[in-house]
Amino acid sequence: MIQSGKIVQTMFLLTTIATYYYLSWLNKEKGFVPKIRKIAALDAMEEAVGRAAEMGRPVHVSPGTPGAAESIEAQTIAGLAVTSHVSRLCARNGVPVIATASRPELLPVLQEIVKEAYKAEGVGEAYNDENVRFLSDNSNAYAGGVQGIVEREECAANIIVGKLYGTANVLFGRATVAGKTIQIGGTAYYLVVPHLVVTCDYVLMGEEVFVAEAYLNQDPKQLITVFAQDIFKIISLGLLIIGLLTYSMGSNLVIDFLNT
Amino acid sequence: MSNNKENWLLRLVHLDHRYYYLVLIILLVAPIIRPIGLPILVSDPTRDFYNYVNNNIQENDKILIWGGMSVGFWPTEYKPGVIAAVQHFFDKGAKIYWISGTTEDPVIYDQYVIPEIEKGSADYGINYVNLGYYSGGEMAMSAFAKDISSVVEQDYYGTPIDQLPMMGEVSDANDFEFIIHITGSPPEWLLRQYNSAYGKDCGFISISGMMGIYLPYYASEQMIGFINGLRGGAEYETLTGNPGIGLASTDTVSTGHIFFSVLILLTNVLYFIDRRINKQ
Amino acid sequence: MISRDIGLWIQALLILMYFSQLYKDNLLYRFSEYTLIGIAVGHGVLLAYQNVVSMVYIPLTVRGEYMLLIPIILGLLIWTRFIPKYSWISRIPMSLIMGLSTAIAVRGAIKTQIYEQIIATIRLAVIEPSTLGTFNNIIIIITTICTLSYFLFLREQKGSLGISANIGRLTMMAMYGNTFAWFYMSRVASLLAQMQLILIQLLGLG
Amino acid sequence: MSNVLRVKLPLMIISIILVVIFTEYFLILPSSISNFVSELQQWIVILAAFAIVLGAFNLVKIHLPKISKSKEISDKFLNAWLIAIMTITIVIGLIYGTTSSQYTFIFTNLLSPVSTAVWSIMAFYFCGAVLRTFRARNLESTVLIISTFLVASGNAPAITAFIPWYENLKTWIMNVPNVSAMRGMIIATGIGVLFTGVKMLLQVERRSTVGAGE
Repeated sequence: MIQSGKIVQTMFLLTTIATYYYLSWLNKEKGFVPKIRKIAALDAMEEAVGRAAEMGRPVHVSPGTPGAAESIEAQTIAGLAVTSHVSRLCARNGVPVIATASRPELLPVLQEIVKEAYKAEGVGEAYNDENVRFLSDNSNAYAGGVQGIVEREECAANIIVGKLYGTANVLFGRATVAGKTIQIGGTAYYLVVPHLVVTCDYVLMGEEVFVAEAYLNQDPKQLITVFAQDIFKIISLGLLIIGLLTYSMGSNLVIDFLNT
Repeated sequence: MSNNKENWLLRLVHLDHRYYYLVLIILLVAPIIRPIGLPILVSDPTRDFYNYVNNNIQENDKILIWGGMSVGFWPTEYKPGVIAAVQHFFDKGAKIYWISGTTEDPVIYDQYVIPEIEKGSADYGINYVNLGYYSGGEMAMSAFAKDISSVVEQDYYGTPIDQLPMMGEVSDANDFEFIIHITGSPPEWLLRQYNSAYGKDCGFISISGMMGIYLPYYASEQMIGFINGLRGGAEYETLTGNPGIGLASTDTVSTGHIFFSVLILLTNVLYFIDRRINKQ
Repeated sequence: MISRDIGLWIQALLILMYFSQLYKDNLLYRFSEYTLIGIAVGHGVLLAYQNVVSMVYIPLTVRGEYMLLIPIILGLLIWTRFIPKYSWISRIPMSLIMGLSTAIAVRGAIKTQIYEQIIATIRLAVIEPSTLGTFNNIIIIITTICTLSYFLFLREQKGSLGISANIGRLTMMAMYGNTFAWFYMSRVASLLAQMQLILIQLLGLG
Repeated sequence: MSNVLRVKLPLMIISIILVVIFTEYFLILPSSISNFVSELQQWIVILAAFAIVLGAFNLVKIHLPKISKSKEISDKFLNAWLIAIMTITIVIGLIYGTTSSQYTFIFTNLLSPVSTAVWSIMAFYFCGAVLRTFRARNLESTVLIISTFLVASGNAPAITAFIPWYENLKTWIMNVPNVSAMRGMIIATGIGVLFTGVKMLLQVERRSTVGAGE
C-alpha cells in the first residue's frame, strides 16, 4: 500500500495530522488551552514601560520594515500583535507611545491598533493621532526617522519586532551609544539577527517571533500549533537520543527505522 | 593612557563613516591593479564536487542543471564557479541539460556562459541545450522531475524538443547522472524534489552568504558538494588548473576582509576604553 | 588605454549614480534605482509570457490539446486581483498555487529537513581515528540537542532545560557570526567586481 | 452563497490538492492517478507564470497615480521613467526577442550594473554597522563578534597564506558550532513547515488566503 522507504514518513505525517486534530478537539470540547513559558523579551517590555513611566519618557514601537507586498506577511502580523501589547501597557501606565509605520498602508492599521489599546484600558480619550506617524517608505529614510525620534524625544524604550532588513542596525544604532534606552528587537530572517544581538538588550530570534505572537494573542489555534510542534520536537529529540545510544553500541536500529 | 590619546581614538570611531568608505575603496584599488595571486586552501565541499565530476562523470553522461542565478550576483559570485564547473563538464564530454528557475537565468546562460566555454566538438541540441525559464520554483522542479515532456515543449530559442536529439534520451529525473542547482537561496528545493524523492546525487553552486546553510546538508551527505561563491570558484580553478577571475580576485578580497576585521578590533578596543573611563 | 565601448560607459555611469546615495540621497541615485526596478519587472513579465507560450503553443496548435485552455483561463482570473469588486475571484487560482507549493514542500520536508539531519547526527556517535575528530563529534551532538531544546516553549527554561537552552543560544551566536562574515564576503566580492569593471575594463589601469 | 465562494472554496481547494499530492507521493497507486498529478502540476506551473505579471500590475498601480499626484517635477519624471523603461523592455523583448543584440544591450548595460550595485553597496553599510554597533556588551554579542572576527580574518588569504594554522579556527567554527546550530534550526523549521501543511489540510489556517483580494 505504502511505497517502500516512505512508510515511517507516512506514519509521521499522519500522526502530526492526528495530534493537531485531537488537540483542537480537546480545546473545543474540554476547553484545554496550552500554557507557553515566559519569554524574556516580552517580560522586558513590561519592565521597560514601567521604567518609562518613572522617567516620564515616551516609548517607540514599530512592526518593522516590510517590503511593498509584504504588509500582510506573517512577521508583520506578529509585529502588529507586539505593537498592540506595548500600546496597552503604555495606556495602562500613562506613558505616551509613539508608533511609526514604514509603509503607507500600515498607518491606518497602526492607528486602529493604538486606539483600540487605549480604549481597552479605559483611557480612550488619552489617545491622540500625532503619536502614530508614517515616516517614509524608503527604508533608509525610515530608519533615520526612527533614530531621530528615539534621540530627540529621548524614548525610554525602542521596541521593533517584525520583518527587518539591513537597516536594522540603523534602527537600533544610535541608542546603544547613548545607552539609556532599553531596546527590544525581533525578526525571523537569520541574516538580520546579528544586527539585533549587538544592539538590543532583548532579542526575539527566528521562531520566537511567532511564539511571542501566540503568547500575546492567547489565540487557541496558535497555542495548539506551538504545543503540537513542541511535541514533535520532543519526538525528534527522543529519536536522536535513542539513535545515539543504539548506534554507539553498533546497531543501526533508528537509522533503518527512519529509512523504512 | 593619557587623556588626549583616548579622545584621539574616540574621535577616530565617531568620525563620519564616509571617510571609512573611502579607506575601503582605496584598500581595494591597489590589489585590483596589481593582483599578487596568493595560494588558497581548497575546502572539502569544493574538492568533493571536483572529485565526483572527475571520477564519476564519463562520456555522454547526462547532467541536469537547474539555473537559479540573478544577474546581480553573476560577476563575482557565480561566474568563477559556473565557468570552471561547466568547462569541466564539457571537458568530460557530458551532456548538459540547462533549465532555468529564475527569469534572468536563461539570458545569463545564453549570453555569458556559452560564449565563454571552449565547447570542442560539442554542439547545440546534441551535447548541450538551453530549455529556458519555467515559473513556479519548486513546483517546476517537481513537475520536471516527474515527467519532462509534461513541462518542456520547446527550448529557449523556440525549436520544438523533438528536433533536439538529446531531449529524446531523457523522460524523467532518473535518466540524469548528476543534478546541480545554481542558486542564491537555500538548498531545500532541489534536495526535497530530487535527493529525497528520487535519491539522485545533487551538487550546488551557491553564493558566499549561503555557506552557513549549506554546510549541515553537506555534512549529512545529502549533497555531493557545493562550490561557494567567489571563494569556491577560485578553489575550483586551482583544482582544474586554469586560473581565471576567481583566483585573481581572492587576494583583493584579503584587504577588504583585513579592513573589516580591524574595524571590529577598533570599535571593541574603544568600547573597553570608554567603559574604563566611565568606571573611574 | 581607456575603452571606447559605449556599453561600459553606461554601466559605469549607472554604478556611480547608484553609489551617490553614500554621499546623500539624490535624484541620480533614485533614477538608477527606478531603472533597475522597471527593467527587472519588465524582464520578468517577458519571460513569464515566453514560459506560457512555450508550454502551451505547440500542444494547442499542433496537437489540439484544448484542455490546456483551463489553466490559461484560471491564469487570467488571477489578474482580477486588481479589479476591486471582483478581486476575490483571484483567490481560486491562487489557492491552487498555494496548495501545490505547500504540498510538495511538506512531503519532502519530513525526510530532507527532519530525518536526514537526525540520521546525520546519530552517525557522529563513533570514535574517530583523530582525537580532535571525536571531540568535534561530541561537541556537535551536544550542541545540536541543546539548540533544538532552545526551541521548546512549553516548559520554563530552568534547571537542565535552562542550561541546555543557554548552550543552544550561545551556539547559535557562533552560527550567526559565521553567517554574518560570509555575507560580508558576498558583498565585498560584488564591490570588487564593480571596481574591476571601472578600473580595468573601462580605464585600462590593470 | 457568496461566503462559501469567497472563503470556503479556496480553503477546500487547498485541502483537496494537499490530499491528492500526499497520496500520490506516499502510496502505490495506478499510473493513471500519477499522470493526472503530472497534468495538475503542469497546469499550476502555467498559473504561476500569470502570477508573475501581478508584479507589473502592482508597479503600475503604485507609480502611475504618482505621476499626476506628486508635486515636484523630479518625482513626476522618475515615476514616468519607471513605467516607460518597463514598457520599452517588454516591447523590445517582444519585437526582437530576448536573444537579440538590442535586448542584450539593455540586459547587460542597464539591468546588470545596478543589480550588482544593490549588493556591493552593502559592503559599505556592513562596515558602518560594525563600526557603530559591533561592541561586546554581553556574553552573547561577545561570542558573535569573536566568531565573525575569526571567520572574516580567516577568509583573507593574505593572513592564512602566512599563518597556516589560522584558517583551522575558521573551519572549526564553520564545521562544528555552525553545523549543530543550523541542524537544530533546520529540524525546528522542518516541523514548522509540516504544521503549515497540517493547518491548511484541516482548514485552520484562515490568514493564508484571506490576504489576497481582501
